[in-house]
Amino acid sequence: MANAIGLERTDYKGATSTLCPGCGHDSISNQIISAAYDLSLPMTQVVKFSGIGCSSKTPAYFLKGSHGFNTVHGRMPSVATGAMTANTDLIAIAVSGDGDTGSIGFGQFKHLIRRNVPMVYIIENNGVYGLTKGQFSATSDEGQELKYYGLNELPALDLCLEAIIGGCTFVARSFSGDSKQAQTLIKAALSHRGTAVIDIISPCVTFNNDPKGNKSYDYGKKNEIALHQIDYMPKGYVHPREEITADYAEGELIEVDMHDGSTIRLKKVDQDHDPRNRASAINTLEKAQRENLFMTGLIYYEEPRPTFDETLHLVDTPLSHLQDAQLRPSQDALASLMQSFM
Amino acid sequence: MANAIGLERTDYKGATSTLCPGCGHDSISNQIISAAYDLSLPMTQVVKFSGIGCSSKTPAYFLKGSHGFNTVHGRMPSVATGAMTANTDLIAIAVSGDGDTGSIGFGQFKHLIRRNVPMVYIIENNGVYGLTKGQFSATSDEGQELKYYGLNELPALDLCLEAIIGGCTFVARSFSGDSKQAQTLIKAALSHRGTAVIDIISPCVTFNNDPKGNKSYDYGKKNEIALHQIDYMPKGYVHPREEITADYAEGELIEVDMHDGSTIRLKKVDQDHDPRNRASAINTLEKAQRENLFMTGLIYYEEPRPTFDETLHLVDTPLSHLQDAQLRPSQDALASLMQSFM
Amino acid sequence: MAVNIQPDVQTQFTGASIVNDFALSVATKNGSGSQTSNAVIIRSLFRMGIPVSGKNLFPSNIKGLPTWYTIRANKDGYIARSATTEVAVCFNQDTAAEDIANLKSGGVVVIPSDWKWGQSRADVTYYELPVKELLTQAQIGTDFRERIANMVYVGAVAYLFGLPLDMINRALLDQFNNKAKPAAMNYAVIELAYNWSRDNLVKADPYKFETMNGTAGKILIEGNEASALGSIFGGVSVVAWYPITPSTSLVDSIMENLSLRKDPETGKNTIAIVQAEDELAAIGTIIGAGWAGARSLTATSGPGISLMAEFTGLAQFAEIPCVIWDVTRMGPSTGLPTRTSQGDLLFIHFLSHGDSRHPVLLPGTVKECFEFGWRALDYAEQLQTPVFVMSDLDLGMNLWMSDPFDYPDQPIQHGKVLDKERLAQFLEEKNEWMRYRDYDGDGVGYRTLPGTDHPRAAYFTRGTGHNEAATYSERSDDWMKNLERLRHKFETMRDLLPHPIVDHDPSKKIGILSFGSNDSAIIEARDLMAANGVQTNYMRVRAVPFAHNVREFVLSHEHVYVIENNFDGQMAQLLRMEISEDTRHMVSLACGDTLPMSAQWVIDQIMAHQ
Amino acid sequence: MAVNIQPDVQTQFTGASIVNDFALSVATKNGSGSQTSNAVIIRSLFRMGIPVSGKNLFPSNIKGLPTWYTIRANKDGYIARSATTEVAVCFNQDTAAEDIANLKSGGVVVIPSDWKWGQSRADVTYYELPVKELLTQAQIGTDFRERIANMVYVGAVAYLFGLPLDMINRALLDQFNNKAKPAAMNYAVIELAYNWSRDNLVKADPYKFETMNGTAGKILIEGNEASALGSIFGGVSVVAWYPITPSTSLVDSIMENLSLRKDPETGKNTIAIVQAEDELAAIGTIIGAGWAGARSLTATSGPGISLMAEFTGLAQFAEIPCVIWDVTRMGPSTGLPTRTSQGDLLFIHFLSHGDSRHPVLLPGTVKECFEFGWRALDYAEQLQTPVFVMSDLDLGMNLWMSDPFDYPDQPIQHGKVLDKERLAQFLEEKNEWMRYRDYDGDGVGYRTLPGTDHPRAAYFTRGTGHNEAATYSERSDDWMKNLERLRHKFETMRDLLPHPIVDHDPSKKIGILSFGSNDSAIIEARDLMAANGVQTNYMRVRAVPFAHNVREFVLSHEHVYVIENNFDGQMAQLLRMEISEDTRHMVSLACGDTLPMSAQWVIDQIMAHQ
Ligand SMILES: Cc1ncc(C[n+]2csc(CCOP(=O)(O)OP(=O)(O)O)c2C)c(N)n1
Ligand SMILES: Cc1ncc(C[n+]2csc(CCOP(=O)(O)OP(=O)(O)O)c2C)c(N)n1
Ligand code: SF4
Ligand code: SF4
Ligand SMILES: [Mg+2]
Ligand SMILES: [Mg+2]
Repeated sequence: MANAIGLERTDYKGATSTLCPGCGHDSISNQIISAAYDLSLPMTQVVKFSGIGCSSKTPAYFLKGSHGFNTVHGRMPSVATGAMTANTDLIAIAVSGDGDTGSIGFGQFKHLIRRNVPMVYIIENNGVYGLTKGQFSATSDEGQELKYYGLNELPALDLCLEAIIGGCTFVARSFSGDSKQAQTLIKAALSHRGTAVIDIISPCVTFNNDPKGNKSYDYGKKNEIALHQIDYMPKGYVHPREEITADYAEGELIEVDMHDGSTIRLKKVDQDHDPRNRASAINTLEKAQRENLFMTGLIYYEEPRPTFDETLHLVDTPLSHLQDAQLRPSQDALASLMQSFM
Repeated sequence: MANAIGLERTDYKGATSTLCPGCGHDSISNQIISAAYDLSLPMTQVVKFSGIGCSSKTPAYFLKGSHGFNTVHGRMPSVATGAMTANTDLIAIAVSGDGDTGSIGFGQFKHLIRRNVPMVYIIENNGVYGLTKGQFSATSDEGQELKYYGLNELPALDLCLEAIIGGCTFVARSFSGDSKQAQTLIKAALSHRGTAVIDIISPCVTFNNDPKGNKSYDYGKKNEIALHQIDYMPKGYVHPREEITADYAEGELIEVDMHDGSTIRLKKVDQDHDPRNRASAINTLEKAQRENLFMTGLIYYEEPRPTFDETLHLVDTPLSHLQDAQLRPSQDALASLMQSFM
Repeated sequence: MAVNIQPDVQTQFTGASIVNDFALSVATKNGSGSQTSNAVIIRSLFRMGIPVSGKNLFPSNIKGLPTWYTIRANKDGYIARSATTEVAVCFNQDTAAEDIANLKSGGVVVIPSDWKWGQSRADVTYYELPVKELLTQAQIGTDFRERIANMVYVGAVAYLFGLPLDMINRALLDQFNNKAKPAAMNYAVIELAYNWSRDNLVKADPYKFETMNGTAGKILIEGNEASALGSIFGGVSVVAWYPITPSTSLVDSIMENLSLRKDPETGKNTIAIVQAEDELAAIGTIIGAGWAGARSLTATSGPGISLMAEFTGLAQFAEIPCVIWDVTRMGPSTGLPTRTSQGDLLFIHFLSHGDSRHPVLLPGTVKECFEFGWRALDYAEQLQTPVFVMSDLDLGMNLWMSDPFDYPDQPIQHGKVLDKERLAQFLEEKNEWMRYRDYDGDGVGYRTLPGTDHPRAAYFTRGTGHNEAATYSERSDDWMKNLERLRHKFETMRDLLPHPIVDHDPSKKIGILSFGSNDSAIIEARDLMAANGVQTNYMRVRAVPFAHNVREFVLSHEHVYVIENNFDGQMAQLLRMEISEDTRHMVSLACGDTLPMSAQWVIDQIMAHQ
Repeated sequence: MAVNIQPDVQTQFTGASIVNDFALSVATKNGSGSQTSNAVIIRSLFRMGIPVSGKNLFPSNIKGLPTWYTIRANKDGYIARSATTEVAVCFNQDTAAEDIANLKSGGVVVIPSDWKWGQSRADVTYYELPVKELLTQAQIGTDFRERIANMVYVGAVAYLFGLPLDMINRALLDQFNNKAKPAAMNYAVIELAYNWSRDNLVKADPYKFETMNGTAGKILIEGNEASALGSIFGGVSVVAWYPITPSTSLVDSIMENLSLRKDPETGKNTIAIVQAEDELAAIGTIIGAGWAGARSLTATSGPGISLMAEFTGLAQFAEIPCVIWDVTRMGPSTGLPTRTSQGDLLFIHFLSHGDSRHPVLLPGTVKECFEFGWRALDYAEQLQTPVFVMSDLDLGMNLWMSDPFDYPDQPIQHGKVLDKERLAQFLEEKNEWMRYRDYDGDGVGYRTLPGTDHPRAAYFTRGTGHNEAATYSERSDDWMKNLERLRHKFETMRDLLPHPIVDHDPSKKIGILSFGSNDSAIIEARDLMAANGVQTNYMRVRAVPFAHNVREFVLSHEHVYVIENNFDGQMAQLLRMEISEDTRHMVSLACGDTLPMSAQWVIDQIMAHQ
């Protein structure tokens, strides 16, 4: 069935995946495809970015109608920063891995967030280096064992916590096995103005899928605790909001209005969690870490602060499309300059 | 007057500083000198590390009797990691700047902390790049203006918060103008097992000392809020603790026992702050950030977790001092190996 | 040596048979577990005394993409990649058609019977195997099927070309390090396929394996493991790395062999293995370790080398020992991570800005991987500088036949380190000690280690300008003096580092100059050319900067062919840089086709210019 | 032209006076504000029509260390660093003794009267100034004293050597961009010192400034500002950088001149200036920007270049336009951040692992800094590759006299970009579009920009192996084809990039080959040698890879001297790499003494070999 701009879901696909059958990353590609299709994203306006890794290969496997850039290991954020500065009309979807983001790329990840470059930044987090065959990454859980590389005695980085502390205004966690939630979060992220980070636990079925491990598929299926039931309502979604909200007691329902007019609706499940409260977001993550709970959902949302391009005070025309007359000052300008040096 | 190992304070000095007269960094060098002298540190066992910057020049200006390594910009943590792995008997004092740590070196800083490499890591934080003449750094305050480089529209990184989130077990903030506190914190840090981070606000009198700026000397003098009055009592410090504590009401006095037998005593001033409580430490920093308060003191302390070398399960003799017999397996060992490949 | 229990094969083949001289290429899907079956075949051949080599052509992916494993058996002991394939085991439907097309005329195809592979060729022999049926017969559970399917071709190959089953069984047990159960399960399938082949296939090709005596006392090993062992016997004590193909297995095998370096009582390690967060951190760590007195190394490949540029300059200029293994892969950029190349030579020699140059060792055999493994750590401390060792994917990740490795013929060299006592003595004799003064005329100063309990042991290490006393200096004369000493140290390297291996008969007019893993292809090519009346001399360079006889070799021939496996002919460029005489007789033959070099390529190239 | 209102100086000097042909060196402490006073002197001379150049020798620190500013006045228009100093203004007690010692015999010392400077020399003239007293007289507050003390020597120098006060006053006003108050305060002191000198000093030396007509229509500017302006007129739209000496002032002056690129209505910027967190991020940012269609550049120096190695390989292999200015400083490592060198040439040309090579532009004058500033951005888009421009600290941070810059003589070149319409048309004509296919035989393909609203505009950019259609490929043939095209692109550069400036008279036997900021020293040296009967030809190379006539030039001389300001003679090495003929007649003359090159050094070196 065609979406609002007349495209089928298959139009949003990419080349066939070369990942291992069952790899969590492939599910995420599908969730991106579905989200883009549902939102009727114009592919020619979308750019895909990634670093290096199995996860970073995936942009080739979705949205074939969009330009993509598979950059270098861990330094994709800077490339995205440049591209989004050059052309502020673009919609950016970035995919990275836990090694790409948490190990080699950690500095760039944190600085991207600090700058608030507008883009969706998805971490396909399997707690391991897939493409190089199973070494520990900075998000591998302390005490975790791997067949070949043995015991990990270092603490895991919590990329969501790092994002919040770093000033990110949209921070979510999900599970590749939870299609609906992941999809909804991706849509919401695409509606956000600024850097939106989604840390998606995405099992590596080849190197880190032992049910005992926190990043395994079985573990996720068994232990995922959704912080809320989440729905995304595109701009112009019609029905009297009051009615709905009326059914819910105080705090049972949270509605977040995104700057593009869409709305995220969070229905309480059993956790009390208001993503609009920074302290509670941090405490939720700290608790999850302490008690080893796998909590997913929209963890933190903040009124968008200025995006990076806004802090640069650029003309409205994207820099990539300036006329030569705007790019080169006049002959007179040069002449009077020369005078000033005489 | 000579200390326990018969050295004068001047013995702990280094070459004469080439920094600007009045630079906060010079005060910190003096505080390090005093701390080392008071603790009777054996200089030949100490190593000094730094990156590049005015701050990073200072290791040449203290403890001339210690080996020092002025490495490259932002990547000193990895060099220190290697040295402290090679010789676990060394005592490490590292000095860095806010640019060196927060900008180019942020990834290495976070990974150093994650590994918990045993060392004192001092950030001489002036919110500016001194040596390159006054550009903004990642800790420059949002909204801050500089004569030449104008307005900074990006949020400041809070290196203490980053350290805590990253798993650091000793996190303090101080002010180069508060000698006693800084000195005491340096002593305490030297008694800690693991990475101890001290973020010392240290005004750049040449490029960032406008009283309006949060990193200026005047601002610090006027606005410093000490979280507590701090005292350091070396190992074997004698007098009946009870007596003292008796004088203080619940929570008025906190005593922290360091693994080397020394004790840190925190007397409440007017803030309620228990550095042993992670949540409260985070909240204190968040509050300081929100309300723009300049709070100093021991912000967070945690029972030491395993240091990096411990996770490597090394022999007791430092690797740097292994006998050749320990370094090279026997002729037989090779012979039987070769057999296994036939 | 086991006896050949080969049953007489019923054959309709009449012509002369080709024994122990052909290449068998197995095409499968990556991650299907064919390593095991291929290893079983190659090890069995090795045990039969047949000289073998194995070339693994695998994709940069974990599962599903095409992969080829080519086993070359050669009675004359040539172990380079063979340009032709005689036997194609087509167990990957995606590539079957092309694999068959590439087959040498008169070749053999072993393929599952239920597959389509397009046009069948009249000039090759097909053996079709009922894989599915055999697996069902063997009652293999679905989750094992894919892996064990590979055992079917092992059985068929064993029968068709004459691999004794007992050999195979032994090799299997080794593979599963003597775990009887999995070995048995696999063996059952092999035997089944073997018997089925015996009962159903009629041998119609000339290719045969026969027991011989070509591998007695030899070992079979991958270069990266040899490098790892060399480093372990060289006393490496700090290893910092960041995973990257094809260097990963070097550090892996240091871990696997860590037992060699555990304290017998405590079981604790005398090697610290640090997985860094990236290559900048990896080299920073070994620099810190080298500075503090450890013997340190890192292993990486192209992209990692690029990230190590700044730190390499620091180590060279601050004069800190450490060893960097560059197991090269095909670049530029991320390039082809699983294809071989020698493309980093120029870059690592000149790594880092501002008049930086570094010693590069160039092992050409697994034996040299071991030897340079320990020597590099000695050189680093003797020269107080980062020492690069450039291996490559072919040398590092493929199996090579070799003589066993020799135990180091000299004690560990720590170079000029002044401990407490030596420093006292030095001060006694010289009344001074300056870290960067050239006391011995070799450009290398004396260093102390942090922690040395002597009041005058301390000095300050920096990447900024300094004088002999290691104090900061911006003076032109201090700078010049220091750089002149460093240049002198560079000259010292020419004698110290491994000299070329030379076969030079003045009466021959053609010289071949090469380095690294091309050795096997060149040896083979020289023999073949000689057999055809083309006599050549051969110099294999083993280090940069060049020993003094390199120049002579180039200038003393009418024709010199510089043979290397990269795209720009980097060795030839380095040679020209150093030789100002006319070198128009020197031809750069650079392959860079992503594959290990073959003798055929060498011959074709040289003949095209003769 | 202002008239010379110089009063007649009372003099006891009898010999012939030396007019407009000497070097005046001012020694002060860093951060003492002497830039202003020195600028006032040099600008006044320039306005007097006297050809001048200023060389700033400053320490890598902010306050207190020794710094020297040498102003050379030369009636013949030679602006290279002069090897000798005739007048030493010793306003730094720490260096006074050495400054005086280094003075040319017959020279002049201007020094505060209350200083000790060790042995006084009989062969130099001393003028002592009562600095303290004069400042007290002028009632200068303590916090201004240090800065304003420098105005005392301005006044004295003005009197002693003949700088009209009105000139000085004008220059002062410029310095304080017409803020009357500070200008007046400083002028008062200058006048005071001037008058004091008139009343108390007896001129006893031959050195004089006199108004002439040597600077009419000329400008005085620093190379980095010229580069910045060139980039601005070249249409740069994204600048990403990380501060590092000596490149910082290049980006600073882009900021200072941003008004040239603000939208007249909104006042908004058409240039984004991104201060990155390090150099990896800086180059990553300009690569992303270049990929998305911006004209992007970064400016850095040695250590930054080292950190850009990996990304440079990506940009070259994925074929993304961007410009990298390397304003070189003395290395290896952190080296001497405030001393000049040309030591990055080899490294940037071969930057990144695996057969990477890049175009490098080599501006030799501030005029070329401007010209290459805009051309580099054109080349980058025309060649779809990172283009390096190698300036240096001397060229970039010192003041140079030059003809005014010419407005670009051609419209902005965007190279082969297919927007929506052009893509449609392309598909129309060719029935296909493959990103990496060589349609025009120049090795350069056609690219589309992200955001192009055409269903077939998208392609996937990667640093891994790819075929012409930009699809991932591990095939040997795809790889080879791609690298052969890239090599072809490399050859295309030889014609496209700026050709050498050549002065070649076949009758002359000696050829000088050089590049970059050495130009002024070589021009001067050639004239002097010619005057002494040594005739030379001169080729100044302006880009690597070399134009075809470079080879010819080298081979067509009996002696060729390759003159460069680094330690290893990198240009000579590059030349040898490319020229296989006998080049023993080519001598590498590499200076690398941390200072700008002087004509004297050039002459001494060449003569030593003639
Ligand atoms: C500079 C550099 N170093 C190392 C590598 C090798 N490498 C490729 S992917 C990867 C790790 C990928 O891990 P992650 O980001 O978690 O992705 P995953 O494969 O697990 O999805 C590494 C180390 C590289 N490509 N570049
Ligand atoms: C790779 C590299 N990039 C840039 C520089 C130039 N640089 C030297 S110090 C410095 C910043 C120092 O700032 P900070 O760490 O805050 O130290 P401070 O001078 O303020 O004490 C920079 C950018 C360098 N030395 N190396
Ligand atoms: S190795 Fe792991 S991460 Fe990579 S494709 Fe396979 S399952 Fe996915
Ligand atoms: S510039 Fe600033 S940081 Fe540097 S020495 Fe001067 S005052 Fe200190
Ligand atoms: Mg991963
Ligand atoms: Mg700073």
